[in-house]
Amino acid sequence: MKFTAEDLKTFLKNVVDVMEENKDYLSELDRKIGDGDHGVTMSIGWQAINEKLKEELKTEKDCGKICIIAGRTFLSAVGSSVGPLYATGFLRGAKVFHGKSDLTDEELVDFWVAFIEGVKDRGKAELGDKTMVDTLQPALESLKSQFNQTRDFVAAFSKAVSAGEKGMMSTKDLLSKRGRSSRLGERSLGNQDPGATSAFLILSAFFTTVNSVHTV
Amino acid sequence: MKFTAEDLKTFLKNVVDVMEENKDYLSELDRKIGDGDHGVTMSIGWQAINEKLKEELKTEKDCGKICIIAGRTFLSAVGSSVGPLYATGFLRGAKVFHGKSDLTDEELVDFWVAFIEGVKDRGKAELGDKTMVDTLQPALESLKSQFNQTRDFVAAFSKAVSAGEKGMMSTKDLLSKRGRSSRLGERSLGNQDPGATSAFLILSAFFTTVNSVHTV
Amino acid sequence: MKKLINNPDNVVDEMIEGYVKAYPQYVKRLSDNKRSLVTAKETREGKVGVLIGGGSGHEPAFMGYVGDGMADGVAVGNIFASPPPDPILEVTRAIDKGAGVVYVYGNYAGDVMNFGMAAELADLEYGTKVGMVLVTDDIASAPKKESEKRRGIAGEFFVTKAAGAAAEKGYSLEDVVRVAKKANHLTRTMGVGLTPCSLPQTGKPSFELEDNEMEIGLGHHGEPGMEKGELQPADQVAERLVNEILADMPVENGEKVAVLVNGLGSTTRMELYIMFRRVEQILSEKGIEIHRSYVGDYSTSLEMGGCSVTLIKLDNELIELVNHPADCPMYVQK
Amino acid sequence: MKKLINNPDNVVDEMIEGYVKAYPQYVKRLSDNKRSLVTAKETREGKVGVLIGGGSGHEPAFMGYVGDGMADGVAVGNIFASPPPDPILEVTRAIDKGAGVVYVYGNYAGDVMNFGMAAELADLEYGTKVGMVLVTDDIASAPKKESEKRRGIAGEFFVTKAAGAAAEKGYSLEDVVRVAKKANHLTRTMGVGLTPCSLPQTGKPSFELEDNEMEIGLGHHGEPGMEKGELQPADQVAERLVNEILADMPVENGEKVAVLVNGLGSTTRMELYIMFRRVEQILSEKGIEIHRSYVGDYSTSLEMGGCSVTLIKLDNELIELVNHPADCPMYVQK
Ligand SMILES: Nc1ncnc2c1ncn2[C@@H]1O[C@H](COP(=O)(O)OP(=O)(O)O)[C@@H](O)[C@H]1O
Ligand SMILES: Nc1ncnc2c1ncn2[C@@H]1O[C@H](COP(=O)(O)OP(=O)(O)O)[C@@H](O)[C@H]1O
Ligand SMILES: [Mg+2]
Ligand SMILES: [Mg+2]
Ligand SMILES: [Mg+2]
Ligand SMILES: [Mg+2]
Repeated sequence: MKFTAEDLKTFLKNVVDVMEENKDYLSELDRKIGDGDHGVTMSIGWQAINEKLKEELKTEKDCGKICIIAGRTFLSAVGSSVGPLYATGFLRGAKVFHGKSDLTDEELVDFWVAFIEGVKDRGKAELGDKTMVDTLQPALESLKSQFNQTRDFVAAFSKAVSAGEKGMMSTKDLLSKRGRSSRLGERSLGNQDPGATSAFLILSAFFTTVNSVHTV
Repeated sequence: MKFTAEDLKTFLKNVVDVMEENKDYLSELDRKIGDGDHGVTMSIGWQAINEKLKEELKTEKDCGKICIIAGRTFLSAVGSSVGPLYATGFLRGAKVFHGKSDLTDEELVDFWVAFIEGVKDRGKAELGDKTMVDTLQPALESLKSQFNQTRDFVAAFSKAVSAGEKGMMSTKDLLSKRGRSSRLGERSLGNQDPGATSAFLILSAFFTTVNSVHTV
Repeated sequence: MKKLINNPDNVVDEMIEGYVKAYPQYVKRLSDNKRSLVTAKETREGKVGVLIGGGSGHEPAFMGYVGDGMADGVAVGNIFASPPPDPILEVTRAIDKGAGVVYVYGNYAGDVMNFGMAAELADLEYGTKVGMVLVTDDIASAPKKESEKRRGIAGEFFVTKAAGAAAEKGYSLEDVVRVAKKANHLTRTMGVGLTPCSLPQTGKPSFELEDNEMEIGLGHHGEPGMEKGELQPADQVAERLVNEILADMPVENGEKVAVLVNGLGSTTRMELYIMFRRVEQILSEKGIEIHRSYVGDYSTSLEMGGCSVTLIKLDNELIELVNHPADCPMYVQK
Repeated sequence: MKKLINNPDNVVDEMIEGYVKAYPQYVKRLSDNKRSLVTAKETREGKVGVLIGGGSGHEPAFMGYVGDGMADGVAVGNIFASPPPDPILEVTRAIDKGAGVVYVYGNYAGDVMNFGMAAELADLEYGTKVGMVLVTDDIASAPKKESEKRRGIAGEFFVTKAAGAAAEKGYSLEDVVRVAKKANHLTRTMGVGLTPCSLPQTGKPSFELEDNEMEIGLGHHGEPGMEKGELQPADQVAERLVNEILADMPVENGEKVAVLVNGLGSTTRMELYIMFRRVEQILSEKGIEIHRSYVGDYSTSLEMGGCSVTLIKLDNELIELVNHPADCPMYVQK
């Protein structure tokens, strides 16, 4: 599969759209166990990236630079918890893409490894803490092992998205240990984690992008 | 008719009860055109008088003193607009009753003349300003003319109460000129004045008292 | 209506008790009347006393403004009800240092009667000279040609400030009255209400509004206002209020004002700053200089939602008084 | 949800704009970042800088506490969201007078990450020494044995006061950090919520409560609390809060505390004084001396209804710092 800088920008634009569509849903999840702003925060951050896509990034061909600008823009626009988390993901991923305008399947896998390790590094959350890591970690493991076995990126990423979805669903049954919701104790049970949900949306948006590239 | 200090206290107790019963109604009227506290204020003031009736006034025979204590107690308990108004009524009326423990029909008429003139003096409201004066003034005129013609106090007071009631009803169609409601202009139309209503309740309570004394 | 209270009948007394315990360095109760509060510091012989007061429910007004450079004492009434003459008289006696006492209070039927009776009694019983300053800043409460009928709302803060600063500077009774009346004469306020308050004893909302409505020019006690209108963006609300004020009291290019954007109870400071932002824009477009600004809850109506805008036009004498420091529990200015 | 705002997306920037225009004698914006505010006065060379900040929606916190004796600068985030590293870094650079900068902020995942990143960058890019003080006063947010996980709420006021006073007195970076950490260590807060707030952008209430319910130990951002309970009279609520605090941090007969009864937004001062009344009774029954009291809106959650009680146990060093004067737009102490 050939994945270009244009495809990377299409992925970012897909996330912009999916966050806008899910703004209320994400805020609603956060309202139940947090401070109710997750959808608003994601929307602010991704709209800021969207502005960059329309101007500064319009002609940018360096996938590393695209990720750096995406990460920094998101961080500056939102702060919050997810600012440093997703920004660190993009900035770590940027290193993999440095100077490249066409990406191989291996590089795409390395990107997601760096992205997800970055999130974990920044937030220090463990699997089962009821955070976005519960989506990202299983997705990462599935992606790595499937790709190693099959070398088919699209198929492997499809499995990764499913693993992430399962992880996201699992947060419903978890006691929160990190972030605002951790004070809730038992009362956090039954509610899906907003960050796990936005992380899943990002993974799916990537899969949608890859899939359309692939089938073209 | 013989009206004693005990009857005067019965009258005060009757007002205590009627204000308690009408607390919400009076506040509701005030809520429409004022600050919503008239029933609360009347209740606070008359409950304070009730305390005096149970203690200090229990054995008091001087009708003048009874009125002074009622007036001062009411004023100290409530302040507000009606504090000075009703208190001045009682204090002026007290002069008529000074040193007396049995009251003649003439003295009762003079009491109400002094009471109502006192309210008017204090508040400087005119007939038609949409205040308690719209109840009290017609009642006073009717009381004076009927009593002069017939010398029958009970019948004259009965007429006075009806005249007061008509006056109270008339406040619905008046533009407010005094007190809090005067800023409302046209919006005060259609609403009955709370003070005109409490004044009517006081007059009726007096009539109830007189009537039961009379028929005994 | 959810309130953090005990028995609704005791809210005023319990509030005063808590208040006095919280600020013993500032205020104390007089033994004669538990609703009579005076400054905890000994005031100077020969200083004119400044007395404020009115119904409760407007906190931090009025009792929050007892202290250096503001009032020497306060008489506290029931909620939205003038205090009776007794506590006013007790405070008068306590703060009279031989130079007389000035009463600063809002122009409401109840206050006029009760403060009037207290002043008469102070003169009759103790020979105390009392000066009376009625605050009439609410332009929505009567048209300009009947401005003496207007009610007093948030602008009372500036009138108290002028009187308190002047008294501390050693002005005579006549001069304290003069500057306070001048401050009142140059002060205009108008407000909007978004959500009603409710009296603890009735639990009923003071007025009713639809979700998309606001009450324009409402009173300080939940009295209904001039008109109901559709809820507007903050900028338009600010424009409406400032323009009505400037139509009533023209301020020329180059003249100076102090501004008070006052929250009525439950409106956030975020909203007040957003309102102030537009007020400042309008004034600076007109070349009017803002000498000093006050944004916050200075005089509330329980938990009412909404705000008012007050402008006071300043001459040199008033500038000096506005600049004068103050040290009260609810308002400190260096 | 009725708010006096314009476009919900612009509330934070418009608020800051209004705030800065209202208090030009106190604060100014840095040109590099419109959410970076610093004191308008030139601070002394060699003075340790104190930096505060966090999400907005807590006004008058945090930006109201920039001024003499408190913070030198503030970074303002979106509503209930930590500011990103940029504005923190800009403020750091502006207030570093060669003696380093102390960050005082609440213990939230977002703040920890953003302030942490800013501190790293300040060190890396400019060689600025940064001291970090995490506020963890909310006893309802984690049990005592995990007290390092607790969140920061209203008690941050006292921690900022200690840091700000110490810095102004000329303490070194290490000593400012030491006293601020000590203040945090000796500060406990717990709150109750009666009515929710709503974010301007969603318009949805932050939690749901029945008419007879309250949320006990709720967070500072409308996060649900420890438990829902039946709404109690003020005295019982005060007892619950004070007793939980004293169980967590015993205070002996004869020891001194400062008290903060903080309104969360729409709760009237009347209610806060009534709450304080009972708090004072409990403490004085136990022989605990109240050195100084603060009652009012010090750190809100938009228009949330409810309040919190904070106690800070005072040793001689902290007494001196609490007594130290302060001069900020939203808090002045002589
Ligand atoms: N330390 C952490 N590591 C990973 N994810 C975290 C961490 N802390 C919080 N999160 C994620 O952030 C989400 C909340 O994001 P958001 O609502 O935008 O921020 P905030 O909590 O600051 O309001 C949570 O649902 C959780 O998934
Ligand atoms: N100047 C006045 N003269 C006579 N009655 C008055 C005057 N001002 C007000 N009132 C009466 O007082 C009533 C309001 O009483 P209340 O609600 O107890 O006082 P407040 O207006 O101070 O809240 C009005 O309905 C009116 O009848
Ligand atoms: Mg959140
Ligand atoms: Mg009334
Ligand atoms: Mg009233
Ligand atoms: Mg947040």
